[in-house]
Amino acid sequence: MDLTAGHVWVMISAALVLLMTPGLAFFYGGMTRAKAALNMMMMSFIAVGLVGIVWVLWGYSMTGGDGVAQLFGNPFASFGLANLIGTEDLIGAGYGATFAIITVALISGAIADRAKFGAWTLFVPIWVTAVYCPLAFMVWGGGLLSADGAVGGAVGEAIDFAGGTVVHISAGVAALVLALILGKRQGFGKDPAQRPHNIPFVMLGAALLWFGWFGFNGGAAGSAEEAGLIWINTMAAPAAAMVGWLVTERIRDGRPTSLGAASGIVAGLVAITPACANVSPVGAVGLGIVSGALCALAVGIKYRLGFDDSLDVVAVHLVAGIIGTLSLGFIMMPVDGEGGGLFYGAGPGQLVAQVVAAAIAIALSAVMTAIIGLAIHKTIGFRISSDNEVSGVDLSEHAETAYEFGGLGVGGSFHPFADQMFAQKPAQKSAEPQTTQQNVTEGVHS
Amino acid sequence: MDLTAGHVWVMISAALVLLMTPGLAFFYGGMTRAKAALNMMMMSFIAVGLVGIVWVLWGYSMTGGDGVAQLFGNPFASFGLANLIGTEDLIGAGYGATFAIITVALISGAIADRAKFGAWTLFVPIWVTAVYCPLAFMVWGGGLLSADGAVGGAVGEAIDFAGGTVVHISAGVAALVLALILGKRQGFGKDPAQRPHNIPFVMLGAALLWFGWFGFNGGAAGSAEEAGLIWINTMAAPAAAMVGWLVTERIRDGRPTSLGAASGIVAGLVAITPACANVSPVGAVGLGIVSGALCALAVGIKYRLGFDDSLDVVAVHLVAGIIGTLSLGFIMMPVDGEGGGLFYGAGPGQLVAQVVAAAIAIALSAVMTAIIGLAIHKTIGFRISSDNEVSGVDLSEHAETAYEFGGLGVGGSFHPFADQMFAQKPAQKSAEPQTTQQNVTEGVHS
Amino acid sequence: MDLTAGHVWVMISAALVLLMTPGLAFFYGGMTRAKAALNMMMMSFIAVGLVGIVWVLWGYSMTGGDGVAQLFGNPFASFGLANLIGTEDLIGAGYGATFAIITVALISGAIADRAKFGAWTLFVPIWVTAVYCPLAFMVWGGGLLSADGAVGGAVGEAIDFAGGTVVHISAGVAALVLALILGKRQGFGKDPAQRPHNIPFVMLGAALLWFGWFGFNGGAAGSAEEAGLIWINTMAAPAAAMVGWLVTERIRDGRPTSLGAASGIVAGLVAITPACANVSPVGAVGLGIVSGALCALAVGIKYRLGFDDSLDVVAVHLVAGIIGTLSLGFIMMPVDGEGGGLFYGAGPGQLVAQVVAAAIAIALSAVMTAIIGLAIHKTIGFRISSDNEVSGVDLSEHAETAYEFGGLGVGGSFHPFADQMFAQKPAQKSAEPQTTQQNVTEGVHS
Amino acid sequence: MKLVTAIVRPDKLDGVRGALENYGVQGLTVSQASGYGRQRGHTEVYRGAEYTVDLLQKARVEVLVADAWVTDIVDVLVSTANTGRAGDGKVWVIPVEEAVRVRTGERGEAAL
Amino acid sequence: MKLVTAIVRPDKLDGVRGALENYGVQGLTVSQASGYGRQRGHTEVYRGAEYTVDLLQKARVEVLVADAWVTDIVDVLVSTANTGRAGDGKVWVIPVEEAVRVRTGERGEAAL
Amino acid sequence: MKLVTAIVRPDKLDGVRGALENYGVQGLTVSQASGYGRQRGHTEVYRGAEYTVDLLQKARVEVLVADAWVTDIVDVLVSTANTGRAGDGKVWVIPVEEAVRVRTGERGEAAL
Ligand SMILES: Nc1ncnc2c1ncn2[C@@H]1O[C@H](COP(=O)(O)OP(=O)(O)O)[C@@H](O)[C@H]1O
Ligand SMILES: Nc1ncnc2c1ncn2[C@@H]1O[C@H](COP(=O)(O)OP(=O)(O)O)[C@@H](O)[C@H]1O
Ligand SMILES: Nc1ncnc2c1ncn2[C@@H]1O[C@H](COP(=O)(O)OP(=O)(O)O)[C@@H](O)[C@H]1O
Repeated sequence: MDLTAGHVWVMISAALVLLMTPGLAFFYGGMTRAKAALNMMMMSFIAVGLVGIVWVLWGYSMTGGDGVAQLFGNPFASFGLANLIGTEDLIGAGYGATFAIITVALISGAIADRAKFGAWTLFVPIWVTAVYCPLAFMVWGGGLLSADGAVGGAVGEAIDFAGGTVVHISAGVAALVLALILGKRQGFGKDPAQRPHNIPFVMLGAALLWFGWFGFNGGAAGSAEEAGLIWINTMAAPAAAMVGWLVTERIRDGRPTSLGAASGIVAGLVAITPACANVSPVGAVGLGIVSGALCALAVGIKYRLGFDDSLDVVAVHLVAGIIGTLSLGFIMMPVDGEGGGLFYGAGPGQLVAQVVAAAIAIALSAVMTAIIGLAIHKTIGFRISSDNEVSGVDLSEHAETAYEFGGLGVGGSFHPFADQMFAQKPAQKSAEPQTTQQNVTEGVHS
Repeated sequence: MDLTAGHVWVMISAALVLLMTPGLAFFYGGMTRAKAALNMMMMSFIAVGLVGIVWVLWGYSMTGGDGVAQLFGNPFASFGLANLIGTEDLIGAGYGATFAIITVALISGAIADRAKFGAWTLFVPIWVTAVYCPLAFMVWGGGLLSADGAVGGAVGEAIDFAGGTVVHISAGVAALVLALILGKRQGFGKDPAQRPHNIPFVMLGAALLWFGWFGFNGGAAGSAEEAGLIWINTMAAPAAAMVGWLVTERIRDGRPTSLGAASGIVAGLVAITPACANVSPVGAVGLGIVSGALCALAVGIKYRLGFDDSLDVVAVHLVAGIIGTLSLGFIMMPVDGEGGGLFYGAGPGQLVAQVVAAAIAIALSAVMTAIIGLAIHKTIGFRISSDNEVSGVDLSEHAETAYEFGGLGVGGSFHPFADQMFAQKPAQKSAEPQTTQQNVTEGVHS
Repeated sequence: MDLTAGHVWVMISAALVLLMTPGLAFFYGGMTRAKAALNMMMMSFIAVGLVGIVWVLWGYSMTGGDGVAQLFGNPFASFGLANLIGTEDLIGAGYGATFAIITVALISGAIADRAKFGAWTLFVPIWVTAVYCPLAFMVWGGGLLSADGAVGGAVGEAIDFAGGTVVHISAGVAALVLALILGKRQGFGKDPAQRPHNIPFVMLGAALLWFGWFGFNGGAAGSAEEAGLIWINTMAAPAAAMVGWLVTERIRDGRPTSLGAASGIVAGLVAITPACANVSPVGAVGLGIVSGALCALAVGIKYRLGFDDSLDVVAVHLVAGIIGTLSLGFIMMPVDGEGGGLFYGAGPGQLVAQVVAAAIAIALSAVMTAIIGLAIHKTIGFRISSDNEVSGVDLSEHAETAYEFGGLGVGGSFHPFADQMFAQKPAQKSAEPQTTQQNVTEGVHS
Repeated sequence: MKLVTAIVRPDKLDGVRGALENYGVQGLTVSQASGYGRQRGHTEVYRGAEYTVDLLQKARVEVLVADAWVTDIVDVLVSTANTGRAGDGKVWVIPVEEAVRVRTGERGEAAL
Repeated sequence: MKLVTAIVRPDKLDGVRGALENYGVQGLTVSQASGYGRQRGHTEVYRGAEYTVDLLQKARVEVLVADAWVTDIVDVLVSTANTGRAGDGKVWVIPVEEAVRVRTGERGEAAL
Repeated sequence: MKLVTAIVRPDKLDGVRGALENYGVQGLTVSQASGYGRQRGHTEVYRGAEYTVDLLQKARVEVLVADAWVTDIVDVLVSTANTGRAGDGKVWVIPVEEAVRVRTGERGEAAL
């Protein structure tokens, strides 16, 4: 059939959401110290690579169709998307892929500066398969939490228009769990060298995230009226959250910071995600201010509780995801005069549904992430060695440095690999790169 | 109703135009010295935050509907966009927001490196309310300069398809006025350290601006034919302006520069803005070359006249805005064989209309900006202290530095704020951050 | 007529593809050393400027209409796009421009760090006119290689949906030829200072290229089903190619690198370009893995054969372009049960058609580029002086440096040009900037 | 007066500074350096090509001290910067003929 | 010959250079440094966490001078770099045994 | 012991290092510097305004050597860094009173 406006909107939305993951790479990558920037960005990039493949093969299939015990779809039903070829459903399948990708990429911010890249490449496809796909099925694919599901039928259907629970709460919880499993960075809370190395990159990332988020929130709009409301809310909430965050900083620290502005934008975007199609523009402004302010306060929690969620995935995504999800219990506009949130005079029904959905997402993600994360950590290990952490995760995991502005850290001879390109290398080299490939031969000649 | 192609086009255009403001942040931010980069970018970012809120609350309402003396719309008619909920008009309201945002952000380039952030956060909402919204109403909302307005009726309706007067002339004039109010940077015209610190960022900004400009110029297209013409012209004019600028540099300075290429692109984009739907592709090429060359010459004016328009908002936006607006008097294509510019054998009528519209925009913006700017400057002060200018506006206004590439400018102990997070702080700390929070305790122990 | 979904899709696709060229500027610019970054980016930017003008004037006209001997369209038929004004064909003309622009920009990666900017500005319009436009006509405009053309009629029509031959093979071959004409950089294969100076920029470039590629591949989709397939394939192939490249690196070098991830993405995008509408999603994954792995191996060839294709245009664009073009002979899905590739049990007919088309594109580009390149090199010279190469091409060609992070490489007095702005300068200054403007007066006072 | 120069591991810089301050040193100058000694470099890989980075980043600490303090300061430096592995660095002492505090114009040991 | 080293405020660098040139100095070497003395650092804030940046950026100027010039050069340096506030910097003088101009191989005071 | 300091062209750094290593030098320290001498700067252009960059980038090499080696090392440095054009650089020699290897605590020439 001919392209319709709806098709075009979804395809563009999908491209926008795909762009969010590199955007996230910059948002996160700018926040690490310089010697961990590439590894940080690579955790997002490889998420695109691995989830892109998983989605085509079995991921999409698990998020729809007839479910297995209302928990997930049959992974073989649409294996390889084979049965979608020649249908317009491919458009929706593409859109869905981009959500799976960014969700897992979000988690990586919690383990900046110290994760083995190999371990992460194992974690990504497993987590998407075992946590994201089931949750997406439960909420959006006709499973447990949908109107027809066991829970959704019992306590009422929770509203999660664009992924407050499925994306942000689940990723935020996973981030917390991984941060606990990997432990704190050396110098956590003490070393000033851990301040962000490139704040313009953080701002670039926030800008690309915001841009892409119009597709994230808007792509599934069912009508022009709804699309317009979503657009306005996706602009208003982060704008207000930026202001909310900056005012909080101004009062608490004396200065509104650029990092705060970027963080506030993301907090507002996360908060409006589940609510974007169901609150008024003024509601979005209010939600934005509240989420910006609360997340600004929440970033201190990790120092109090002593877990090293390096880039504040918990304080931004989990906290704002919960705020947004629960906000619907208060400020959801009635549909055709019925239902809505407490502020519109409706009962607590919606709030209950929201709380239940959030709780299930939290529980599911916490348990599953703990299992996956611990299994990896206890076998191949999830954390790089202490020496590698000092010399830098970029060097140890990727044998690269992010920048070379012409300083003198470089010298010596250059050995293009051409000669040995097809030569056999010792087997253990590729099997245990983290030890034998680490070329900083400190102490070898001493 | 279902999404139509028109809805989709406007929503995407709106997202594109919103992206322009972060693009501007990079265009400007790369041009300052390193110690002012964040503050420069923040002036754009906070414009999104504050205008985003203002627009939802009363800004949109002031740009349409029944006007007050043909000057501005009733701010309370659509307060909070409440009466638009459930209509597709929300889409247009979103599109409009993005224009208001970027207009005020444009101004900030003139006061790089020396403006108090607090003063700017006051200036933004007032200027948008008192200058942008009225002007948008007069030109596009049925006010003074429209076909039915007092002036438009008398001298003929000026063509300003996408904002040559409303956006670029008004912002350019405001930039000039603020530059005069704040005065010159220390070392203006002498200190080589004031050269741009990151030209790739300037180019990134120019690229994002260009990308977004297809939405800026095209979003309001009324037909496929018009949209196609606008698209071509929005590509051709900046392409030609880049070449025009570079040729001018090559002749004058001996070298075509990257900064010149980026600046030329923006000059061409500004020039084509009012004319994009009404000139031929070849006309767009000619307009581009002329505007690129003239703006390249205009950047020297500030040294001659001695005002410190730091990043050449006047030379690019005001000059190119005027060129584009007046160009219609010459190269506007006749509509249905009627009217058009002098080159098409029509009379000077269109030129007169264009001159009048430009003059009114200049006068309005000059007077109002002077009042607002002076009011702020005489009360809380618009300029940071001389010491803070030396240590850097990023440090004094945001307590941050843009980059940390692993140098040794950092050391000492690290005090996570967690312990004191909820502790009461002395009141004056937040009340007068520019003096008491400034932690460079030069001379304190001497 | 009213905007249709198709119009909107093409206009957005065109904007996306236009963004790819600045994306390329970052992809390439980050890979050079710091003192050549601006020149690298400028080669892409000026391609937009010059091809933008050429396209409007005569380029578009040469790619369609009645051909001259099936080789190229009449350049005067649509000169200045004059006969398109008032038609929706302007939309397609805009879309076409963006392909011409990026094709020539791609070439520049091979001559990083050593090309005269003036020579490049001559090369660009000539090459587009003499190579790109004819090839586009032959393949897409009804010429030699199309179904009705002499060759296409004889050996069958090759499939090149979005430009495997027209864009990537032709640019890759031209890159190789120019690399040979200009010769190797000083220190090629030896100097470690030639490693990439800003890998995050390379990743930004890859991200923008990928984002834009949805327009590149998708813009010409004829139906929703086709568009959906293209979208999925444009996501899946580069995702898989990134993984293919990284696995290859992991095995060969012990470490998967960020530069490899970015390069793999581009390799996958190139490979899927001709095939995007004709292979299954699983086919796209397979094609991605193969192209990623093979291109990763191909980057070593230049050291073996001793040509300095600085940024691996040959190894990525030519190799992946050929892989993608030939892949259709194997994995093309049958259309309505007919034809297809060998893997679908069809005969070798498609493979033959693909081989012939690739061979003709290679021959045409090689011969024409050699003529143009040598003509420029033998007259004005294509390569900067050895001294300028040491002091840096940014300085010699643009009198600029990319970064100024507050180091001490700067000092001395500042001479704003204002005073002399309109003063006459010695004629030779602008006539021979590369010698007289070069202000590094080494040895002058000795 | 003497100028004591120490080349130390960058991550030892904070410790060294703290120890010197505890000892009573009222000022010092730090700069970036790179070098090699017994310690050798590492390898970086770009598109399969290996680059050997031989010079490793170090911090250079310079302290102007009164003659009487030199031995102690050297001891403080050596003991705080030591890890026992190659790359620990070097400390050397140079005679200084005059020193001036720019702010006040004070000279000699009064300027330290 | 002597080596005069001056640690000065970065924004005084141009002034210092001009004054030395006027005095007749034909060459000098500048490098980046950071340090502290009586002057203390400033605070930066990231996500509410405060980082104390104790080391402040300075420019280090080194001039090789003939014995006869030393006193004058030190005076020129001190007077041009002075602002009267903490952070003004330090100047010191070190004996040099030999100097060579690489271009010509000239030695001693002829090499300056 | 002596401290030999050489200011050389950045692109001569690798050659200088190689030559020193061949001679038997077991360690050295490198840092970034900029300077001017007979060689003068270049011009950069930004939006038509010309900026004169007077200070040109140099590499500073410092080698701590035993007294017996000084003459040779200076010769090696001068001959490898020389191109015959202005900007080649400067080499100077300073007396060192004490040197310590941080790793082992060895002192004097044993520490080199
Ligand atoms: N002879 C020398 N002259 C100058 N600096 C040196 C010398 N030897 C070593 N260094 C500096 O000391 C640093 C540490 O040297 P290191 O590898 O620890 O060698 P060692 O263990 O022999 O001291 C080097 O990176 C270099 O900066
Ligand atoms: N004892 C010292 N040894 C080496 N450098 C010093 C010393 N004292 C001060 N400096 C340098 O001089 C700079 C300026 O010191 P400053 O704060 O002005 O202290 P004072 O006012 O005591 O001179 C410092 O940043 C540091 O680089
Ligand atoms: N008097 C000096 N004191 C310190 N450094 C100097 C002096 N003269 C020259 N230099 C350094 O040597 C470098 C090269 O100087 P150069 O231009 O070659 O002058 P010359 O040819 O007279 O040696 C300069 O950039 C500077 O860093």
